[in-house]
Amino acid sequence: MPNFALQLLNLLAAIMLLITFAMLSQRRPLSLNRLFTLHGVVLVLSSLLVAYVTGNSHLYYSAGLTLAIKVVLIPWIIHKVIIRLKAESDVDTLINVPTTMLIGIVLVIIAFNLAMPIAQLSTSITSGILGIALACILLSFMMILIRSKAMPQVIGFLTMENGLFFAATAATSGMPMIVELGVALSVVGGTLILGVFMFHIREQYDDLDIDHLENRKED
Amino acid sequence: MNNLSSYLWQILELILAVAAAPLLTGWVNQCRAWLQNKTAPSVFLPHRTLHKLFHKDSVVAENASPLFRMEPYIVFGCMALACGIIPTLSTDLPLSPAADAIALVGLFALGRMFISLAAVDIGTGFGTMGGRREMFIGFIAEPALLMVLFSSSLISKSTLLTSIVANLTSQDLIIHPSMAFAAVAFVMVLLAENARIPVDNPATHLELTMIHEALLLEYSGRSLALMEWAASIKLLAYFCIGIALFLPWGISSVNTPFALLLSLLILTVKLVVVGALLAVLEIVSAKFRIFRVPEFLATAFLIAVIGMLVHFLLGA
Amino acid sequence: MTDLVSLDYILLAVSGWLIIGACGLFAIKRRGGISYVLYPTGAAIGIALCGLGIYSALGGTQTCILSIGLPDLQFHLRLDSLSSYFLFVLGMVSTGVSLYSIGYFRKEEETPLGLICLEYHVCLASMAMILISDDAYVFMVAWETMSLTATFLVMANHSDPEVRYAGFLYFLISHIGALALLLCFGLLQANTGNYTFANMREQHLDLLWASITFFLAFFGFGAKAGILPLHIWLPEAHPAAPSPISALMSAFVLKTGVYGFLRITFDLLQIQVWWWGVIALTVGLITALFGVVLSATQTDMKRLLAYSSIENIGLMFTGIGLTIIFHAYDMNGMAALSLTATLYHVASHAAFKSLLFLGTGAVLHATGERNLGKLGGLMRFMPWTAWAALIGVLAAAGLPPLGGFVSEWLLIQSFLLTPGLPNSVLNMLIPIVAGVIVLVGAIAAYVMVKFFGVIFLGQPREQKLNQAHDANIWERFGFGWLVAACLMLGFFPVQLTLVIDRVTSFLVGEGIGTTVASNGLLLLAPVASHRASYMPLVFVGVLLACCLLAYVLVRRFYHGRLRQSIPWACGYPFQTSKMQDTAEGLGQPIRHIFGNFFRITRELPSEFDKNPRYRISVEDPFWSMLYRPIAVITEYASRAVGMLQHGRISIYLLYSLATLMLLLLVVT
Amino acid sequence: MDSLFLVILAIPLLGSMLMGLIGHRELAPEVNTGLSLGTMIAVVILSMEVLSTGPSFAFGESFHVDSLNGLLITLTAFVGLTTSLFSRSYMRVERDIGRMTSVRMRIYHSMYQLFMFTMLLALLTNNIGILWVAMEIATLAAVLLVSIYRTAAALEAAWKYFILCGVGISLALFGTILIYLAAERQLGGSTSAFLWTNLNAVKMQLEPAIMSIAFVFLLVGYGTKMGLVPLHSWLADAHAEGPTPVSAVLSGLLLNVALYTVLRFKVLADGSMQNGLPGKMLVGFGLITVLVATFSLSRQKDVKRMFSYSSIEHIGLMTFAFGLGGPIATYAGLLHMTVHSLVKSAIFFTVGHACQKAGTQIIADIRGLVKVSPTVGWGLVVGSLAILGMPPFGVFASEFLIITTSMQELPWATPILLLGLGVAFATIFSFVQSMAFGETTAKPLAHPPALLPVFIHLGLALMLGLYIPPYLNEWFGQAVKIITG
Repeated sequence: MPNFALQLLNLLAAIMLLITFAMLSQRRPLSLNRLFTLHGVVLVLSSLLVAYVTGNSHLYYSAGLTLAIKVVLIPWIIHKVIIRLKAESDVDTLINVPTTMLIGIVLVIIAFNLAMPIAQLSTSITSGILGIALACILLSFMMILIRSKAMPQVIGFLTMENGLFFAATAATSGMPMIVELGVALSVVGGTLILGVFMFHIREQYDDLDIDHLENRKED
Repeated sequence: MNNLSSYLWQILELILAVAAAPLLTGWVNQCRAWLQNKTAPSVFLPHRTLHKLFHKDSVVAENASPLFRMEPYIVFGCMALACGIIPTLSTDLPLSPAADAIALVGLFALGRMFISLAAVDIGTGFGTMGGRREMFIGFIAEPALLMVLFSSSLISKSTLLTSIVANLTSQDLIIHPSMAFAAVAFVMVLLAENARIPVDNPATHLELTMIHEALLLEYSGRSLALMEWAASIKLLAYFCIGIALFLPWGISSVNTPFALLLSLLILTVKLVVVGALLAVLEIVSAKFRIFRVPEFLATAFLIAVIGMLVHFLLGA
Repeated sequence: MTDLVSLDYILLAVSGWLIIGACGLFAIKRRGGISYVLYPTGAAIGIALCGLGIYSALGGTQTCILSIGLPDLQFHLRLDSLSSYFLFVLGMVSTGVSLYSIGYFRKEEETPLGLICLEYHVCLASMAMILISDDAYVFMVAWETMSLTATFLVMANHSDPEVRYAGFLYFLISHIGALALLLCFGLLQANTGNYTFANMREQHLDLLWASITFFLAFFGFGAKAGILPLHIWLPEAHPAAPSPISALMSAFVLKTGVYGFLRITFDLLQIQVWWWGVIALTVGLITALFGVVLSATQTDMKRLLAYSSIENIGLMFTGIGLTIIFHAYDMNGMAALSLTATLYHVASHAAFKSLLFLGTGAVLHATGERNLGKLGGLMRFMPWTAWAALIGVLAAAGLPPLGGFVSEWLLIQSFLLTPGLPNSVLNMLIPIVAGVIVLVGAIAAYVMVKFFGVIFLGQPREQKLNQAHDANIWERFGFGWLVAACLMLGFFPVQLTLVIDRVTSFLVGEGIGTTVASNGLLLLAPVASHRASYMPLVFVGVLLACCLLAYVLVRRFYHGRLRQSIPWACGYPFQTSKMQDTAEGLGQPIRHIFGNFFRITRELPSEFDKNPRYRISVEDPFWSMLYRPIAVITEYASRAVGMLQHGRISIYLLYSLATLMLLLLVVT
Repeated sequence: MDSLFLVILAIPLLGSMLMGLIGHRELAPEVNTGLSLGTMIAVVILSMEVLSTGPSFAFGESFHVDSLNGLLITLTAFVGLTTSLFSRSYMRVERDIGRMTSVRMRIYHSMYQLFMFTMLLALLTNNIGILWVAMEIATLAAVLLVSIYRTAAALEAAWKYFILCGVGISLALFGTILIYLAAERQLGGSTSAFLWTNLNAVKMQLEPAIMSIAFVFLLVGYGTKMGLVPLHSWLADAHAEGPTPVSAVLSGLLLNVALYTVLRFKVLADGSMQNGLPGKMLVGFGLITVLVATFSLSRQKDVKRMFSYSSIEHIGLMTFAFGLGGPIATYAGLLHMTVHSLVKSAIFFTVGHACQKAGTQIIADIRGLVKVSPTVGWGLVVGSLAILGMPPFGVFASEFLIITTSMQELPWATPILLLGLGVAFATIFSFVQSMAFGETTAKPLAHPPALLPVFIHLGLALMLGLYIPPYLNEWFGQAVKIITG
């Protein structure tokens, strides 16, 4: 694999990580959604690049699929839902942003340390990519964890899926088509269901505040 | 040796003991009277009393159960049997293996149980109280008595009174310190079991303090007579147990008329002496409150235990 | 095999009981069928088992394997003298109880009669299975089935919360015991992975593990038998259950604990250590004393009997403890003697305690009262019950010439023999223990006077008692059988001793049978005829002779005139039935002496009281000492765990993240 | 062979579409039962063949059945069938009391079939990627089923279920990717690197460093669906708020499937790591799970919630057993899996009827079941006793084996287990007793309760406790060989 392409891939990975951090700190749902779209775009680019480099034809399909779902469909749905539910207002995080950042950095370090041995052993093209993918996953995990509203949690969840996809394509130079299809399918299904859910939650308590969803507990 | 004659002698002894039992009571009362500077009644007063009672109508409470009616006979039977088991004159008794010392205690307990049940039966306040106290004293006295029997059976390796006696008489005179303790304990138990001062006053009818009298309260006529008789047999039985345990010398081991006559004399002497001693004991001591009695008997128990420990420590 | 050996017959009996139970379930509402067909059949099986037990106890050991159970651990069954003896006792008790049940289970209990019939017979069958089981699995299965059915029987009248509570308590404690037993078996097989008893007999555990096993067994079986401080369920469960059930439980369910303890201590464990015996003896003794003292203070007739069962179980464990001590110093002759005493007591207690419980059942049906304070004078209205109860009472009081006395006598004899022990401290202490045993026996007599006197004698304390009706004919049959058992046990000790001889020689290697037999069939001389002897028949004969003689003579002397009148009572007028001594009153001396055995709460009326009431309640101290703290601790733990379930989804996610990180840390 | 697989998977899949259309009709429940019956028959035929001819593949190598998943598909199809029987009367009552609209009936029936489909797919597929997809879809279906009442509680439960299991399952996907990474070298970067059979063949060469990390991700991921403590937080809510048939299948089947998945990966991880670490992890999880679950029991007020905690406890026991490894423990684990599914679903059946009678799920308000309807009451009592490990039911057999084995393998763990069992016993029995006995105010139902399933299940459990038929024993034995390798 040409050195240049590798650097390009690393660059994309870095951008991805950056976007994830941005999402971690982003308060406004709509812009969060835009960032998510951007995230998707980077994902598409990276898989195109890998496809081009490895000449692995089905990765083109998977890139197209990702474009369709993660860049067009899902952001659109989310946008609609946000507008419909008037959930544009700021979402305050449970932990303040600087702390979040610090924890995020810690997570990144952990991720890299975890990925290092694997990457060395792996035959495939990448070294740091896997680490970044894992970092994205952990960061979005974190994002779900610290948001107090339903919508950002969903977005965080989807970002996690992105991270996984990135790991799948970039790190392993593409999983078999059937699997990716299944994964994509389930992601769409999930998003749809979540969309429906939002409305139900909204019906129950007229906002999307997660605090309402904390009544089932051992008292 | 279980030939016919021994059976005959057995029966003879039994009858003799039963018949002579009231004499002992009479004797003790006589001594008491003397010691109290009263004019003493005759020794035969108890016999006369029995005779008189037997000739009276007996009045039975209308709500008395059959148990109440049967009870005097049962108690009398128990005490008589006891006399048959205890070696009074000779140790060659065909009846003695029927029950050893422990069974003897059981026998007395049987009698006590029936007495108390009968007392409870009529359902008057005093009767139930008496029954309660009787059982209550009984269950503290029994362990003490058993401890006494233990320490003597430890020496002679047997719980059969006859073989204890045989054992003690056969060997030449050894002082068993443990027996001293046992003797003291036994006397205390004897006082309690036979309703003597300081535990109970056979002469009083002050309702709240009486035990033995409260049990007989509802009996009259022949039943009362039987009960009183049984009581004096019991006293005799206890004396004989004591004698058998602590001064067995003179109890013959064979059933020849001469030997028996001799031992009868010796026994009489012993009884006279012991009876007098009992009287003295009763005179010098005052009656306890009912709840001092447990302490009294507990002391007896402990003394017996100490006796046994002494037996072990001195390595007999 | 072509000809049936007795083990097969016993399996037949077991399956017979199971079938009867099933029929009961199908005929669930047909009272007549259940009463007049099923229970009598069950009783017949009981009689058969009784005979079989004796027969096979004298016969040899038999084993067989049923091809059911776990694939690598099928049902192993074994019939040896120990199990045969207990089978005999089971047969004896169950016959009486079944006969009685024919008459007892007439009016609809809250549980349908058919269901009770099912549970009752399955309980019997499972107990028989316990006795013949020869591997851990079938033992546990039978064991738990017994607890299960017993629990449901206890809860037969479940609308009363106290009854439900009692059932729960019983089930819980016996299940905890069962868990201990599971551990115990796990240790016994010593990592061979083979759970047959045969294999366990092969294993030789070292002292530490043997001791742990022993104490696990002590705990587990003690929980079933009602050893302190695990007795707590017993005084709750017995009053709650219908009387035949209380009878069965007290008479045999408790005994299964004794059986299991004997089985493990002397059969499966290859070593005995003297201090095990000391501990068993001490605990047993405390149990006995505690039980009898508390029973003396009870005011509920069935609670009173329940505590007295605790006392008797205590005596049995004392005997076992002594046996262990003797066996550990391989003085097997004496071990045999004390073991004989214990086993004899198993039988006699089974007989008289079931008799007494059945008696309370009749009283309960006649009056609907369990509270001694509301009974009295029933001997006039229900003579059959009263006389039967009288026999039971005499036996329970340990008085000659009945069964209870023989066992106590043997026990005391074995204590008298301790001076032979090589351990001087024990030599000095154990005779004192004998003293305590006599004390227990004497207090038991006191308790029995209280029981019989307050229920059957005196004047009725309530108006309604005058309508009390006596036990019906079938119930009388039940009484009759058990009365006969009590008398037999009292009159023919030698014969039963000869049976027990096989058991002891199987367990401790020696028996007193030869010595006993050498003195003829009338004289019971456990050691030697010159050391101690007891001839019940002669005893009774002479006693009766004396009584009759006295009777006849008095009548000859004297015209049989007799006057009826109101009680004299020292001439005090207006003595009502309320002035009789109450149950509390009869408990008073005991409370006075053993005050620190229990928690007493008094309610003394103040002098300005309009209607003054004096109330005193005696509580089992172990509640506050042991059980409440445990409950509190568990409660605390569960609250702490509850904190985990916080409701916040972020917290939950944090859990997963933390877990993930932790595990990653572990693997790298 | 292919056709058989096709039938097994097609019936529920098409069934769910069909039900989506007609699920609200009067006869829909019967159709639902019919579909499950069809699946059942096909599955039985398949597993018979497996028993006779041994493991086999279909559609190339993408589907694979051996005695392990043969056992589980049979169990799944069977419990699915009985549950559909139960839900006939249950759901009718629900509709009568207006908790189910016709739309919801359609969703319910369709999702029920879809749920069955995903589980069968997850069990039958040989491709760990597809396995993941199946689990994901199962989650989605379950979410819809749990949230079907649309109450606040139901929504919350479903939401938590979705988020927690979604996150979990994503972690599992990462684990799957890692395994793919590890397998690439031996099997080349194609579908073949995803096939469990191939992976199993080369498990010795798989890179331990990667496999260990992968196994952690998979364990945490699928462990969330198993309800291992501390990943269990969703489980009680989901069981309590959904319709009872759903609780039954969640407890009885989904947990098994998740456990099965973990087992498959444990086989691989054991093969490559060779240090028994996976087993240790499972043991640890098992112990913690048992303890926490049992101690949580006593604070429950909702009966379904309580029994879901008991499910957690039993999953913990199974995990512990499989963690111990070794033929006996594994055998016990499988046996426990089977018996627990049977008994627990039976319990949920009775609980469902009980709650409908009493009109509440609050334990304190349910009283005297044996009086108002003896069969339901005694069914509940007997079922709970069975689940508490009372002989002679099968649960006791498996627990006996587990405990006795652990006494040899890990003596220190045994008292902990027993403590847990004791506490569970005390709590559950006291609750059940208070529900079954005593006075009552409950009223009889419009539709007769479906108690046939209950007694079939309990009967089977009873049989397994007293007598395990040889062929079944043989079957278990083969499955054990697969797991222990």
